[in-house]
Amino acid sequence: MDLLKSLGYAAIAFVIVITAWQVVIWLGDYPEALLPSPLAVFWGAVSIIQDGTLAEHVQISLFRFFAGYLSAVFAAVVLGLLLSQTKHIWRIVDPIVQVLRPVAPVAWSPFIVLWFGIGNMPAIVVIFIAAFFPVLLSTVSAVNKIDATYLKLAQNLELSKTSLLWKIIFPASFPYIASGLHIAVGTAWIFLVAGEMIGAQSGLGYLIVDARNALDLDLVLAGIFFIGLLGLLLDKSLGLLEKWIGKQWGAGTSS
Amino acid sequence: MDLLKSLGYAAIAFVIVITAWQVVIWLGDYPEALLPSPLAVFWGAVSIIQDGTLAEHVQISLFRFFAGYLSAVFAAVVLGLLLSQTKHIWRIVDPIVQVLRPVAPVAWSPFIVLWFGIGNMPAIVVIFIAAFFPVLLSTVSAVNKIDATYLKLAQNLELSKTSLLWKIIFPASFPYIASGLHIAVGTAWIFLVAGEMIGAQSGLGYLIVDARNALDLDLVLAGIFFIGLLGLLLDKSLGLLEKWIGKQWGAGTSS
Amino acid sequence: AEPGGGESESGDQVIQIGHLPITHAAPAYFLDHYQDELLDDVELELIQFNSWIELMDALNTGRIDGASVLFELAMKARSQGIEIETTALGHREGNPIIVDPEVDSVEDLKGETVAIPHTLSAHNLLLEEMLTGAGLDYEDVEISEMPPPEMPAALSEGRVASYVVAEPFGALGVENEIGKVMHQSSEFCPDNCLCCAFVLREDTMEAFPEATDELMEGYLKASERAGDGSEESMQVHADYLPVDEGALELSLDWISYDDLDIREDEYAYLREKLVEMELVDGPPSFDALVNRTHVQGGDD
Amino acid sequence: MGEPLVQIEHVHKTFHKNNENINVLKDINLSIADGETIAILGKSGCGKSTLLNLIGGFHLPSDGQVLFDGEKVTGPSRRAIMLFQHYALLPWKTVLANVELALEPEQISAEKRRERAERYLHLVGLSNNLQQFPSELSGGMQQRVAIARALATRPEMVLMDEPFAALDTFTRYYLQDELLKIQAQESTNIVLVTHDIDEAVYLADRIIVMDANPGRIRRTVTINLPKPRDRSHSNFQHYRKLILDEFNFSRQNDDIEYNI
Amino acid sequence: MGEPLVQIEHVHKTFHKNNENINVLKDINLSIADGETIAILGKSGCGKSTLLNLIGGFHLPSDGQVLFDGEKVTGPSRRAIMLFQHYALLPWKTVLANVELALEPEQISAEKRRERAERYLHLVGLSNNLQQFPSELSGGMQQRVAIARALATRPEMVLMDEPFAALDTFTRYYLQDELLKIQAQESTNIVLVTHDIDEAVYLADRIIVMDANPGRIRRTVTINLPKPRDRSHSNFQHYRKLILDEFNFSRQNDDIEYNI
Ligand SMILES: Nc1ncnc2c1ncn2[C@@H]1O[C@H](COP(=O)(O)OP(=O)(O)OP(=O)(O)O)[C@@H](O)[C@H]1O
Ligand SMILES: Nc1ncnc2c1ncn2[C@@H]1O[C@H](COP(=O)(O)OP(=O)(O)OP(=O)(O)O)[C@@H](O)[C@H]1O
Ligand SMILES: [Mg+2]
Ligand SMILES: [Mg+2]
Repeated sequence: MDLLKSLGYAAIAFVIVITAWQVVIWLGDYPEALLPSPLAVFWGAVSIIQDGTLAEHVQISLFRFFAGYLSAVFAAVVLGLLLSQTKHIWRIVDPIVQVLRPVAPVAWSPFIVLWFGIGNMPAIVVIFIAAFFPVLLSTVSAVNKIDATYLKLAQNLELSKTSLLWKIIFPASFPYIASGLHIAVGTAWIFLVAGEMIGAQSGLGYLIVDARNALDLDLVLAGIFFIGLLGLLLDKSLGLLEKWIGKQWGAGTSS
Repeated sequence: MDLLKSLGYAAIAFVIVITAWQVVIWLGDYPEALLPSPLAVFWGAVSIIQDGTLAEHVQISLFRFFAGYLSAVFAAVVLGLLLSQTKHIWRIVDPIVQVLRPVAPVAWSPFIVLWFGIGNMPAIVVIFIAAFFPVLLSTVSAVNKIDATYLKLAQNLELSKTSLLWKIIFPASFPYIASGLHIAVGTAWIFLVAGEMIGAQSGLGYLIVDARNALDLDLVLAGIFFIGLLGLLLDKSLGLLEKWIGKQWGAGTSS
Repeated sequence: AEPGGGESESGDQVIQIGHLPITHAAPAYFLDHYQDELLDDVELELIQFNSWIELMDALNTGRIDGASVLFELAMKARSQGIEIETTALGHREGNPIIVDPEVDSVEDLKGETVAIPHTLSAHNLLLEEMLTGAGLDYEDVEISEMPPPEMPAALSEGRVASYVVAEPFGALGVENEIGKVMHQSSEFCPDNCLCCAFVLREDTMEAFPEATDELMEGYLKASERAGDGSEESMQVHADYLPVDEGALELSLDWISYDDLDIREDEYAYLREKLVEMELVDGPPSFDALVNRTHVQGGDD
Repeated sequence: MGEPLVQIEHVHKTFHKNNENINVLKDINLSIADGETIAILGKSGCGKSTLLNLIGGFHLPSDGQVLFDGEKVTGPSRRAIMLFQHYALLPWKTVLANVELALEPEQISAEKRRERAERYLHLVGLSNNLQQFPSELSGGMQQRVAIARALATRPEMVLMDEPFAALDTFTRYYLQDELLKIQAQESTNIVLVTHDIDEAVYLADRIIVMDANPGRIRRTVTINLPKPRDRSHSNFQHYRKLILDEFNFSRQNDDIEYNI
Repeated sequence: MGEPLVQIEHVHKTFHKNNENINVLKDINLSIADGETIAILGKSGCGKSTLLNLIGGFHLPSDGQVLFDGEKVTGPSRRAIMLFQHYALLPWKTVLANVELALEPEQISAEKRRERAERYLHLVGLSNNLQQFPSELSGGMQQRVAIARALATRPEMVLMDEPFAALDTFTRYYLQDELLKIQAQESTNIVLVTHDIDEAVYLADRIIVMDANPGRIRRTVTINLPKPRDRSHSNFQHYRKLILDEFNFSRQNDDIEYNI
């Protein structure tokens, strides 16, 4: 019932957007070539769905996304856990991370090509870079946020270092890490598309660039719509996962 | 003294990175044209500092950044506060935001040109889009996180709607909003550079693309370094601002 | 959008012309350089873009009054209802096919990636001619679209095995020993491979007919200076395209600015080709797009 | 004691949660006279806070009605001010500004407002802390600010939901004494929710002992002792034992349940 | 009572904070015999927790020494288990797994571990909640799990820092009774920090009353009453009054300070 309600609101939103869009076209007197009408975009969307172009590009984009994102998450969480255990090393790594993080992943492309060649790898590496730093930082900050009593408890019980890391620190910080993953999924997706717009020959970003090159703005808008929709789905799935983990691991407890 | 210590660690980090880099060059036997040496990059950096190129591009990038970021923050916070007051409207706006958010700002460029012309505006609009959605969402979620007792208190005291909004809801949610602003500053900076790499004739992103097209990879790396450094400075400044506001407005109180 | 860039401080009509940093736009550069001499009541403002598509966005939305642009792109835009006309060519020839030094024949390109500036370009048509001429299929190579300035870098990084593009990027690749010339455009479509055109928006032309006439007159005069090969001409080229002397000379060897008229048979060939390659559904007729009054008026 | 200030008649309260109806309060009848201090005592979850919220108008009854000064309660109002357990001070405003904010809806000049705020802060002994922020004060001092804020609006009634539960025993004792002194001066009606037997006996004229599942009034104990009371006097102990017995805490039963 | 289990000799504790030295404890001397239950009572901030942490080895003294069973304390150990105010249960583990984790460092088989964990959970009456998660339990039940976990390691001493402060009065009373029963069975030494006078009198053999700024022992009160005690008995009231007087809470002084 809640879902139905949400869908209802989404439907209202949809109608409002379409109407506003059409009104803008009428009032602004924009030619179809500059601002396609909702109907044109709809037929554009239908055409790329029917001829399979969309499915193909979506598949490629999602493959790149998961390959880059999952490997980044794995590397960043493990590294984050280990680094946060040794304060000195982290204080050395931190400034490096801080300077690398604000650099747009695409800025590295000449070097990505040098080491990773062409094809899918550059896009995957771009996603990797986009996801790696936020997850690393959120892992380290999650570990630092752990309630000190857990650590005191472990000391008191004389737990071994490995038990401490895998049975206390990792699960205790996981809810925060998960919320870091959630944030990173959005950024990574945006960068995938941006990355595909620059260098790739396939994927949703390329679909947009290609349509734009052919001056088919209706397909550009259709592409944007599907990018938004897929991004939303990715985000919601991770949100659900996060909630589920939160429940599983007793978030909202008084301790 | 704490700062000194941090600088010390940063210096160690710096030395390690430079060494590792040089070792990679020696071991991998990469030609200077593909992977410039630290020294080459250093001289590249010196050259763009001395001839004023860097200062010019930095100035332009920062101008675009602040114009886009500040207007996005202003618009998103005000809109977020108002929208979060009327649940129904927010539930209609939310799905629109959710679909628009995962779209890379650069994907909109054909339409940005249509409405905002050429020159600085497109880059500013890209930043605006990059910063707007995260700040809007964090504002709305900040308002929803407000301790319900504040609202009960306002009801009890029969405060007016405007007092409630500006004297209770806004300040109560500000610490969370500020942390949203902090996150957005990083993303916005990354997108500025990515945006300038695609469409601009100036700015740090352009500096990189231009150097890359001229096969001056030493300048590319120098550019990356300055982008990272500036991003770090922006982030730290906002971090300090956030802390200061937190202190000012009594975060860490028991209430 | 309002046509024209408004009036300059001195009361002259400002006309904004978009271009890419390529030798093919040289007449526009020369007009800009000599505008005190060649233009009276018009002020030319050049606006440089990085890629064709950004330029087209600005042209289509009326942010600029005209541009030196790929002929095929102009056709597509016209077919979509954008009201522009081509008033002259930008140049003739000057489109080499640059390949990696390892590549010796067209057959070697099979399975490799080739960069072109745009599918709607002479370079794409050229590539197709070359491939089919060598008994290959167009699908036998990977086509990669990228902004011209990016191509030498892409070739040196091994992202592409070959590129076909406007000058001076071909010459740049040769000068820097990144690649070599395999063929020249003249080998495939002698004298009728229309490449770059000078286009103007119809709203500008209608609003400022005198200014348009003056601009075009100046443009044609400027094109003569661009191609005269004098020391001074070389210097102007070098001012607008800061590439080293060798590359520039090489470029200018390949290119000519003599005859900028657009002839019907050349145009028809282009139309056929675009339809055949399924690049444009209904290309505009010759009369709808091409405006020869200025070129021919100059001849009269 | 005059005519009842608050009259609770056959009040039921049901909450809906996860498609379930939780019967929280069942047939509550209670009238509170003007000038009376009432303590509501009961175990966690028995509905004490719900009852207090009903009086304050923060919840509305599912059945029955609550009358305040003869009028049906339909929402919160300045006539009955709630004192929250965690004080609900605005951390971004100074002590003085916190109290002034409460006076904003009254149409008085800024000076009058400040004057009144200062007067009540003086009453709770915080004259020297006007410009401090809540975070710079101890828990006890914060609750005093909240008391000053509540009183400054000159409400007919102050509703207190475990006002001292977050404080340590010693601070709590001091504040209880404070509260009695101030009440003697301002003669405000107080309804106090607590699970501290001593607190109830020390402060209240009448103690409402509640039972849980569903919440209902088990017994009403009137404390006939003059105030201020002596915590270690035998009369005090008498009432204390009476209530302890009500909850079976004087060592006689050993069958302690295991479902706390 | 045999030879002292814990011996605190001339212990001082100073914290450094913002370039300031805070003198928290000054010249503490205390010995705790085997079998004795000690309550440390004092106002907030007087250094009770610090003292408990020194005994447990979580802090080290700035001067003087703490001996445990004759050996100098240099860090936390399984011989003295701390019971935290907010229980410190791991929310991602079941009740049983929480207790089992505590037994991990002992070199015993998995079955033995489970057996022992179940035994102690039975002792605190949670046999039916083995597979539940802490979040599914009430506060009182959570603290029982923590008690079971502490006892399952068979420590020589349990250190409790306001173990029942977060619970309501009624739950607290129940758990105090529980604790006494278990202690009688397991004969564990307990050091208890509290600011609840009743709790101290109800549970302790000896009460250490502390003063603040700097924290020091003001007085030691030995409670000579058999356990279990009756909260409303006059003997109990005698000790209660004695301590209330120590803190000046029996109505005789009216000069209440304003700096709580
Ligand atoms: N808004 C609500 N929605 C659903 N159930 C509620 C709501 N408010 C309270 N309850 C339920 O009503 C019952 C009584 O709650 P109430 O807060 O009145 O108890 P209380 O006596 O104040 O307890 P405590 O001493 O813990 O504060 C509880 O079981 C609680 O879960
Ligand atoms: N790690 C620390 N660094 C600096 N100061 C500390 C530290 N721990 C405690 N203090 C200070 O020492 C004093 C005593 O603290 P402690 O926690 O022992 O008091 P307490 O008696 O347990 O108080 P409470 O009843 O509030 O828990 C306080 O003033 C506190 O601010
Ligand atoms: Mg309550
Ligand atoms: Mg303490």
